[in-house]
Amino acid sequence: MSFSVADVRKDFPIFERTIRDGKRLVYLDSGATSQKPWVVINAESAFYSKHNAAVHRGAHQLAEEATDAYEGARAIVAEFLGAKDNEIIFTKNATESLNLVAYAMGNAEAGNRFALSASDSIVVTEMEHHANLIPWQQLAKRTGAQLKWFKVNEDSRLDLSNIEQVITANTKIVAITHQSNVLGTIIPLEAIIKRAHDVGAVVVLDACQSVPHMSVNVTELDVDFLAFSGHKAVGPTGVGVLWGKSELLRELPPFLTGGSMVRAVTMESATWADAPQKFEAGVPNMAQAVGLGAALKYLSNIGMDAIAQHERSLTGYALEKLLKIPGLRLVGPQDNVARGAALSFTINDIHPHDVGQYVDSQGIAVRTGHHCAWPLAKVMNIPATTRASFYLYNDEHDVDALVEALLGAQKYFGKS
Amino acid sequence: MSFSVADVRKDFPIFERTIRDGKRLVYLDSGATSQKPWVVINAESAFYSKHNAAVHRGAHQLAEEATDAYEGARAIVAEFLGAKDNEIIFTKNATESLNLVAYAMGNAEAGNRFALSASDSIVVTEMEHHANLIPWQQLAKRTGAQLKWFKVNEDSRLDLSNIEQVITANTKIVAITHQSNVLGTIIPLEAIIKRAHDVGAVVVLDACQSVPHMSVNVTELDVDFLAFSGHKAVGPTGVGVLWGKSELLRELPPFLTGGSMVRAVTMESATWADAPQKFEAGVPNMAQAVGLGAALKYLSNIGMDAIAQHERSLTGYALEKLLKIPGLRLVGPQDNVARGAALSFTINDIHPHDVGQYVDSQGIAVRTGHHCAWPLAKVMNIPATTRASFYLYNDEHDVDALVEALLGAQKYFGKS
Amino acid sequence: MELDSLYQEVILDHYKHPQHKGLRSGYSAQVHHVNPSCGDEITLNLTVSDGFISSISWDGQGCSISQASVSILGDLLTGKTFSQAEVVVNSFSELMASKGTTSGDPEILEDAVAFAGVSKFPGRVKCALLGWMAFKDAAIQSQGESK
Amino acid sequence: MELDSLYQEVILDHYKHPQHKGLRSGYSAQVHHVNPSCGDEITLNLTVSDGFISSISWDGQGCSISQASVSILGDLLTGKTFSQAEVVVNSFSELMASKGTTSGDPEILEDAVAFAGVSKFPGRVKCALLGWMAFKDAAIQSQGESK
Ligand SMILES: Cc1ncc(COP(=O)(O)O)c(C=O)c1O
Ligand SMILES: Cc1ncc(COP(=O)(O)O)c(C=O)c1O
Repeated sequence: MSFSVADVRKDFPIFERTIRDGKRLVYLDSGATSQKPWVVINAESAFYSKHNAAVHRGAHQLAEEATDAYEGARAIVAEFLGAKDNEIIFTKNATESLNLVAYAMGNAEAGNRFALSASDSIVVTEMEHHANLIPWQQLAKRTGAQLKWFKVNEDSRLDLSNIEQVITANTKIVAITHQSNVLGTIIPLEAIIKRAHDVGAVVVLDACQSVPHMSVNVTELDVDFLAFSGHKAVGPTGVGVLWGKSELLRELPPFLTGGSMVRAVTMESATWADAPQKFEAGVPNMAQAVGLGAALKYLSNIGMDAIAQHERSLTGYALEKLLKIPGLRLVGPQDNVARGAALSFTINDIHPHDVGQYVDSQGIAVRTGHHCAWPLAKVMNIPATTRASFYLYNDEHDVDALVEALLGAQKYFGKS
Repeated sequence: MSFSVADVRKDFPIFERTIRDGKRLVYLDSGATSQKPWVVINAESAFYSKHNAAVHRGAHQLAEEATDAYEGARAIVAEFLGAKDNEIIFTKNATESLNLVAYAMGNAEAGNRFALSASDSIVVTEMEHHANLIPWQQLAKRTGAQLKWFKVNEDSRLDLSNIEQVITANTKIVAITHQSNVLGTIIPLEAIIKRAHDVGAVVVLDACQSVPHMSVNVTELDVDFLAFSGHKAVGPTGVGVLWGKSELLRELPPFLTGGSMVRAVTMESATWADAPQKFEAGVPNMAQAVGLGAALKYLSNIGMDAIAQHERSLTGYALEKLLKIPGLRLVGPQDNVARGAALSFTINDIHPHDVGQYVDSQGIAVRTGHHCAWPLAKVMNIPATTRASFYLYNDEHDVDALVEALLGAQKYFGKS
Repeated sequence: MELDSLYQEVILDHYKHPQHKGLRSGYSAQVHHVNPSCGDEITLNLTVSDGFISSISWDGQGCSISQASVSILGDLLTGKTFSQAEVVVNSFSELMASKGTTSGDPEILEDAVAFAGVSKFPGRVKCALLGWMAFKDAAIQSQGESK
Repeated sequence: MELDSLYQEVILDHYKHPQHKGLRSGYSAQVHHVNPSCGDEITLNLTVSDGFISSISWDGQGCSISQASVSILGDLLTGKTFSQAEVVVNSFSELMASKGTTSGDPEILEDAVAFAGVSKFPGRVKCALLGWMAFKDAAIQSQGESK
């Protein structure tokens, strides 16, 4: 139940390079995108160089092999999530996955369970990433439905005290993040899911920051839709996943229309194939899906519990070290309880852009800004933060390097 | 102005493998998807192994390098099409590009030049691929606009005799293919574009089958939007392009919403960044865009005119050989005028699936079916055809192998 | 030659001389199925009397595999009860899902074991199943009505 | 150290002691600009009298680069005519687009040549330009009004 970070780092070619004139790469920006192991890079290359053809379409050997590879990847994703194969839809990223659900619901006609009207409401939270906020704002605008939200507490947790007022009999959709990409806060889902299901609403989970970092089983969780991005889970860019319960995917109208998603077509109208094909129009991102399969296999081989455990202990270490820096304000849960390995902070009044630039000069990659969660920044009254986020290839040396660089930044900008 | 096919084939690793027990691969399915040269595969791998980071977001060296690579790819695409950089939008495939335009227009509110009402019409043709038909059917359905279309002639050309009745003062959109993926017919665009612009309509060009095969310059053509897929142009899967005139992109509402496409966001609403960012929500398909850049550079180095010339002469050779086969009926223009290198046909009453299977057993990859243009198949009164499509890596040996295999199929199924 | 494991003699025979083709009237159920990936279509009429499948007839267009498959289906299932037919249908479906790992039970499938080779060609399994899926639907319809 | 080519002494000075900060009333034009990628904001007031820029004042939050840049802008452009200011603005924009290939014309840009190093950090160019874009907008507004 544990692994060697040194061995893991050997699997990732990017750690063979150096940064800013020979410095060791300390990559603390996995919350934005993760690095990729050779097995993933090679899986994509092998698809192109050996089996490339359009899936589901040709009656030739390459097309058969490509289809096997692509559908094999779907089976891997399904197993990883504890889902059925035909519940897995490949998208280009989590943003598309979430837009897919929102637009498809918007396409529902009267009588369809997803059809929304002015008397319905959609519930989100103040800590959503823009990708799980704006699509719902737009859906609300198009349908007249009301957008409501849970607020964030002083202690960076969701305020669920008014759950009965927020999720009501009129609520049709509860769209919620599993883990905040800014605060690191992990959301306790049980009460929210129970309340949503009690009133007949569906729960859409933005699992971008959870699926790569811990074991997530959709059947145990009992959510209704779940979205994540391959590129944050050591997978390729250009591939995301939408999972949905099969009985819901059956009723959900399609989103993108075109080839391979139809049953029959005339000049005037079309009917739809079954899921998942109904939601995968056009020639898919085949090599990327295959790469994502390789990525999830890689993660499974190491073990999601071992990865979660590793990140937890690294977060504990980082919290201890960071909170000792005078002038550092941690934005997010101060303890190592129900939180992931994303640590946002400010230092004195040094602008995060300047902090980021300084630590970059030391070979350390962090992220600065509002992290695509602008409303949260306003709630916290901080226009921007610096965020360090950890993954399986990080260790205590990386934390030490960060702490040293932050002290250096204080000196450089005259704050110590 | 010419190149060696033997040299080109060495650039594509897939030709090092064999098919069905040691047979030489004869790949005649580039109309569905093309093969990839090493330079493209390596460009993707190099991005992952050396420069991978989220673009536009981080203040660190990797993020800078990734942004340079991604924006550099955009500039390559722009130059390839004769467009401006900020007119190039990366999508996941042409299907998404076309859906983007259709959905975004559907998002236009009264007063916006793209807002459609029941008095407006949208014009397509009978030879559209589903990807350039169903999105418009759906847009028409959502807005009440009327869907109209040009018919296909006996000689597999568009019937433009009634152009004044099809494109009228009420027409807002003319969505048309540049080259039919089934018939090979190249559409004469000038009269259509002129008529469309005279009545104030925008022209959306499905250039999936033209951009990979000939020089296409959007400024010279004077269309308004253009879509193509990377994977058909020796590029990676998972990346497509939408080009649009900048003044139109300015007015077009966004489609996918989320991170990186906003100007400002509150819990209630959001405002949008300028194009192209406005249309690229979420972490983009960075490695794939970079791969597409490498692909278009590869094609440019060989020369689009040389490629078109090569395909033309190969098509001439193939037409001559195929039309000599007794029982073969070519579906599409019978001469080598204004046609591309996609040849669809039937043989006796052998079902295309059986033809495809037989030629596959000889190592030859062709495509069979309705080729995602079902209405066209009905017009031509042929449920399915066999299609051979050529590209820069095909030569006369490939044509000879096909002809021999077709004669073999006739024998096998008792038709000769 | 691998191709011959797909196109067994029996299959090509049924393709060239399809049985039960041409729709008969007086049916208990009629269904129309389409294979969207290739456009193949089939209409199948099913007549039931006294709990027995007394007639299966069909028309449509498709490849040798789909035509031969429904032709053999007609031979196999005519005269059977629904529960007897179900055994055959299930056995055939299993064979099609086997990816070439089994050769099929000749006691149950008789001539239809010729389709064992099809299961090695994933692109063709849908062709072989087209008529069988149509039959399944027709059986449900006609049983629904007789209740 | 490369970092020092970005954070020139002049820049850090202006950052620590920003000039023209604090909005003055009686302005000819007021604009508010935001850098959406980092959330930095600026409000800029511009006063024109007799065809000269008589006062520039601003408030906002942002990184050292954006704060120093608008601070220097105030120094440079106050007292100039719009056509004189335009020369400076264009020269600064060119410098920012130069990717480190030029060092800027000290005749025109004076202290602002300190930003030459910023052009080597593409992620920071927008920061340096924030105040300048705001000024451009304000200039258009106030000139529009005076017509
Ligand atoms: C003419 C035409 N349009 C659109 C498409 C759709 O392209 P894609 O499947 O890559 O989105 C294709 C190819 O499948 C095509 O040939
Ligand atoms: C919580 C959360 N949701 C959604 C997204 C959007 O993911 P992507 O940009 O891959 O679509 C991200 C990452 O950027 C995220 O952290």
